[in-house]
Amino acid sequence: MPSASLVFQSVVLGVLLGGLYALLAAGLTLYFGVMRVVMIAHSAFLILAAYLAWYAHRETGIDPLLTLFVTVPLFFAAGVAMQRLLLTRLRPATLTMMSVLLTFSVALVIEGLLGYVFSGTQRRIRLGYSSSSIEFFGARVAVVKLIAFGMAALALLGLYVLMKHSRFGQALRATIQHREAAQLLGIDTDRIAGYGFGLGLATAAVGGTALSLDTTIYPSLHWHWIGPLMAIIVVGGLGSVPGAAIAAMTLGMLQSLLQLELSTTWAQTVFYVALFVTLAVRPQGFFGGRLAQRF
Amino acid sequence: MRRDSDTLSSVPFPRRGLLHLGVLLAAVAVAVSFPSMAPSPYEITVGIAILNYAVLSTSWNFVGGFTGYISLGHGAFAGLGAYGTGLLVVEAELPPFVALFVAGALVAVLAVPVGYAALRVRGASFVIVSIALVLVLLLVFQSWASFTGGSRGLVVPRPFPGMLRAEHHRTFYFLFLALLATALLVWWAIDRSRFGMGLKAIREDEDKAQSLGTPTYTYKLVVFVVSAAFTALAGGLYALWFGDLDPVFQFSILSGSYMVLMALLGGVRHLYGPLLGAVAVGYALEYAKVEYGDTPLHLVVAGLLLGVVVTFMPDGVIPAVGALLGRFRDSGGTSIREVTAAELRGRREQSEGTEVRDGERSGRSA
Amino acid sequence: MSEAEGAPEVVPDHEPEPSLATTGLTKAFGGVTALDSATVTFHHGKVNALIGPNGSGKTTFFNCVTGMIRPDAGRVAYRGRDLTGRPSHRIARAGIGRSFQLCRVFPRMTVLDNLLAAVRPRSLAGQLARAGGREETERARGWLARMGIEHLERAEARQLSWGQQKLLELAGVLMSEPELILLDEPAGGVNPALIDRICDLVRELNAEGRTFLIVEHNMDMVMSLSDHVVVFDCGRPIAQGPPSLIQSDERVLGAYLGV
Amino acid sequence: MIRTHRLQGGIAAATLALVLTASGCSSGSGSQESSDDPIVIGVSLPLTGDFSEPGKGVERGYKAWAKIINAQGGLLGRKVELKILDDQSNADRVVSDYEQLIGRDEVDLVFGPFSTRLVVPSARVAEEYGMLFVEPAGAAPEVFTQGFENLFYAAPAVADDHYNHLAEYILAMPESERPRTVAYAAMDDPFAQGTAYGLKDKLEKGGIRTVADEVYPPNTTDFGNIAAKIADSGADMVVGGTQYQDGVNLIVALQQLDYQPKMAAFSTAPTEPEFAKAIGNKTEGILAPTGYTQKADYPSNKEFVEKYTEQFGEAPEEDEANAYTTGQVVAAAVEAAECASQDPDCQGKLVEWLRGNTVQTVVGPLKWDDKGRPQSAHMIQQWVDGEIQIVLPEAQQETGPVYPKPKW
Repeated sequence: MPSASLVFQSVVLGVLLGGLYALLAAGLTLYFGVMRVVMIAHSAFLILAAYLAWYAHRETGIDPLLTLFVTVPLFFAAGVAMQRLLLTRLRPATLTMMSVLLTFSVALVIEGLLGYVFSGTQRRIRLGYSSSSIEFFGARVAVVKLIAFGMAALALLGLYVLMKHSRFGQALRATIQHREAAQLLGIDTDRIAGYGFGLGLATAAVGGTALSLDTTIYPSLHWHWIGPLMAIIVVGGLGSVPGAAIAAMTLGMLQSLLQLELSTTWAQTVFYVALFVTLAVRPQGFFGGRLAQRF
Repeated sequence: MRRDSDTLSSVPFPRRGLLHLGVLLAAVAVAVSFPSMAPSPYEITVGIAILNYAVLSTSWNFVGGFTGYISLGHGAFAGLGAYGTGLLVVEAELPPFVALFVAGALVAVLAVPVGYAALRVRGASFVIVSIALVLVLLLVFQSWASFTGGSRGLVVPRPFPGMLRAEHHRTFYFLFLALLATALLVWWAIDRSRFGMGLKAIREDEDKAQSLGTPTYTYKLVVFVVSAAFTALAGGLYALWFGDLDPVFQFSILSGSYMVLMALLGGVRHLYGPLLGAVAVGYALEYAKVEYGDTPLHLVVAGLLLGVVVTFMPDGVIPAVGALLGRFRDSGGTSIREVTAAELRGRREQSEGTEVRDGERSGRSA
Repeated sequence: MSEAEGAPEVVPDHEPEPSLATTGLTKAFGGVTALDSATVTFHHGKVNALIGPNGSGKTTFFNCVTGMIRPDAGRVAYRGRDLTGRPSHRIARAGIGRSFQLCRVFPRMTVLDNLLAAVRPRSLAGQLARAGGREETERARGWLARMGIEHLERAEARQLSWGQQKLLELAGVLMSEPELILLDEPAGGVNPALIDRICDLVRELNAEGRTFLIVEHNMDMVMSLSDHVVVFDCGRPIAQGPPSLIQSDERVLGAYLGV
Repeated sequence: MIRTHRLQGGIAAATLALVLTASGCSSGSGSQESSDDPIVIGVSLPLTGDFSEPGKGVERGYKAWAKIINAQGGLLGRKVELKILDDQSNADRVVSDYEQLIGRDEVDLVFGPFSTRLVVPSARVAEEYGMLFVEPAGAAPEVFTQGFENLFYAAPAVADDHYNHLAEYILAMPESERPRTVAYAAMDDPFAQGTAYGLKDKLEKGGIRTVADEVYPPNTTDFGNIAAKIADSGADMVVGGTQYQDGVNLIVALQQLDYQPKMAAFSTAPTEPEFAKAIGNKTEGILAPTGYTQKADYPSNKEFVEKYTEQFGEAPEEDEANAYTTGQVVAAAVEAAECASQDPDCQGKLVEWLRGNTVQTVVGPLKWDDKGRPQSAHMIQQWVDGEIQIVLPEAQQETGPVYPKPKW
């Protein structure tokens, strides 16, 4: 039986991990919401952002957090471009299936190019505060993990405010809810979809930078992320940002706690078990809206 | 591009059948005589690799081609077939080829609950489940080391212990060829059946098909299971041939995506599409390895190829080439016998209807 | 039932045999109630019409009774048989065929295959049998001939004009041998000549024994064609009866004109 | 309709053409022996993919060996030529590579690839074609239990035995001083696990308790939870069955939790030149086994270090040294048997000679048991005063081991 302090430590780690999952899953949810697209390349962009942070740090020694000022706008633009130039080319009838393949191929290209440019070596940013930690009610929390969590939480909060309280956010939510109806209201849904896509990709930029602070990165790492993220958006209910956030926190915590009794590998299966159970029992997801019913 | 189902609506004339038969026999003759023409066992192993790809992508095409559901996780079934066969031989001490078919059957049974979860809701969830299946099986087969051997791998004993390596390759070449022939035959049989007609209707418009009385869910599930079983047989045969299994290589997203690439490249609506795609991609992979071996650019190439196929010729090369040839023949052709006067009139009517249809389409896509 | 089966049984006007009937059918999307406890009965052997302003729940009604979406509450019955919550292929097999508002055909199948895909084999052997046997091909050609599009049988459906696609869709529905045919805006986007053609077809097919339920905005068509009209507003029936009565009903005028 | 079947014919023809070109492009390098012909040595290495980093190290080692031996006039008076293929860290490819090298390219000799996962399948190909298979990287116990008769591991010891000197040292301590509890964490990889569990077996036999035993997959990037469990166990000693980056991550995660064991041993990572910087120079007292040291005074090692440094601009590490050792072992056998070709007699003679003889290499004199296991042991190094130094065995030590280890 694990000690109470270990359990508490795991809970803290679970929350920190869940925060990052929540941010990234929010991005995936946005793509799905606006375009009905499962964006396999999301985690590849995540790793790309982490590499950019690492590279900038290695070359110039600047703090990886500063790269956000470049990567966030860059990724936003890339998202808009991807939606406008690639996804709109696909036939609406087969959009969902073909977009998976298209984004999958984007992921392969990114992975291949990262491997080509930076080689397959595992990389890690070395910061002065890498191994420092602070005490938190008896649990030790690494400073870098705390920063990563803070970034994720801030980005999620920003996203929330944007979606709830801005005109753009309203248009975005309307587009997600009911595209035809949004069009009738005079919303340029194509443009909104593009921005929604850009916003989703921007979360990958934030997430990637956060990720680079505390973990090793390598080109094929994105496969390690995409599975849990997809499971999260299904469990949360496809298209529901709050659902994704709740599912992310829950599953992140579960994974962390399961590691107490199981090996790391077994603990990771919690995402997939949750995915299969959700689809078998409640295909629309546990926290989601009606969107999920037909997808 | 017309397929066998079109013969339904046309009067067959014998010359065409003979030509078809001739081409088929020639292809079979080449395939059968290949091992004896190969200068070294290495060429046979390349042949086996391509045949293996062909069986896998043809098996994939039972789901992808008929129903239009894209599975990125068929590598999971191949891996299960391989490990199932290996474990049945090692643990249950079944004879190798009995183990192969038992493993195929077990995977088919397992595919039922997977299909149940994956096919209940449409589209996106299916893809997600297919990818998740590979990832979770990788974790399970790595973790459950006491049973699967974990990352230490599983060694599958040779089915023909005394056989020299070259002879071993030759034997398996023919076994793979036989499996490919079976898969193609079954695909062809489904393609021309009412069951196949229902599946194709699902691919075109699932709601509509169901409203006409097609039990879409059952149909999808059945063809999913058939596809999984063939994929598992290919994986199992591979295990018997190759001998060394490692979860990392058996449960790989990349191998599943190659199946998709091959089938899509060749043309999912065509019986020989995946086969052609497998030959092309298999050959290209071999070439890329020799020419650009020491960089990860093969991933970039595969990604770009997949992207181009998806964006510009989602029906694959066969229809694209067919259309090109068709245009060529139309421009120079005076003897296009199959275009009747009535059809020409139909075409005129179509062009009149174009405007309306475009309006309709944008309406539907909205 | 096939076209050879002759005239419908004579049912006295005062006591119509029920065809499709719903009780308390309710469906809400998010906060919007599309169907609000709709109780309605249609008449067997007749041409029924369902009318109402945009957004009054007609299409949702169609989708609920054909199993495309699950109602939140209420029951659906066809000739006394409960069909509530059945999947749409079961409902099709119970003898109910439908067309779609924006006409749906299988775009990349040939015209003939579009019909052959509507054949419903009953046995396992039937499923595995080769599609397009002589009998069913003949039957399909018969329907195409009746629609006047037999010359297009080898064209892909997407190559057809809008009107031809409408006819093809109807032929496909007929191929699946329904007793009751639900048509969602059969005259939508169609030229007047074709509307007449469709009206004639409906009359002929009704005379051969098929029941129709038509959602339509073209009032001339509804009034000339139907025996029984149900008017929907805000997700529930507000009036029903023969066309002559409906035309003068105040509530109907109110619903349409906002009076 | 005619069109359709023309097309199908075309497809068949195209298939035929592709298959024929695939088979027609073989060009063997010839197997007749003459003193002008170079001796062609076939190798497949993971130059891309998961094992590419060590794979490239092994490639450098092989290249250094070929350059040095050619400068000395080659083998049996013939130049040696390496034919290196990339297996993309993939078992399918590695097998197909050796099929190609042996079958199509008809190389005279083969060297082994990198990583246990790739060694076993490729050794089987060589075995079945009757080729001698000396390999630089398959140290895990599984490699030697497959019944291979032509396989030899060109390094001092198999993975299980890497910590032998450390185990002896610990068990020789007085009971009151030695660590009482140990936490193990090993990557799910036959080599990495082999090192940790080899030590575990020996310590458990000596009565030292295991209080944590974690296995993590190779793709693990977040070690927070594993570190938490180890720290919570309060073990006196931590042993990591690690490769490079996971070792760094694990150590950083342990440091984040301020876990201070009395002894800490990790395989591979601490011997890498980047290590100290990677963990922020908090290296004090970390132990690691190594099979090679640049400072070893075996005659061939001085030449190797010097010429390698000249060729590549930096000193060789363990992977490079093991590859070089492979070359030395094969060369010794070839010189003794006076032949180098695929001829079964020749390969048989090579194998037989290695069975009964000792070879002088850059990692010391090597001889093998009947399964191909080398019979020497690894040295133990420790970070002392900001430098990694050999502490065990005593005969080779540069400084005495530090115990208990200072805080990190």
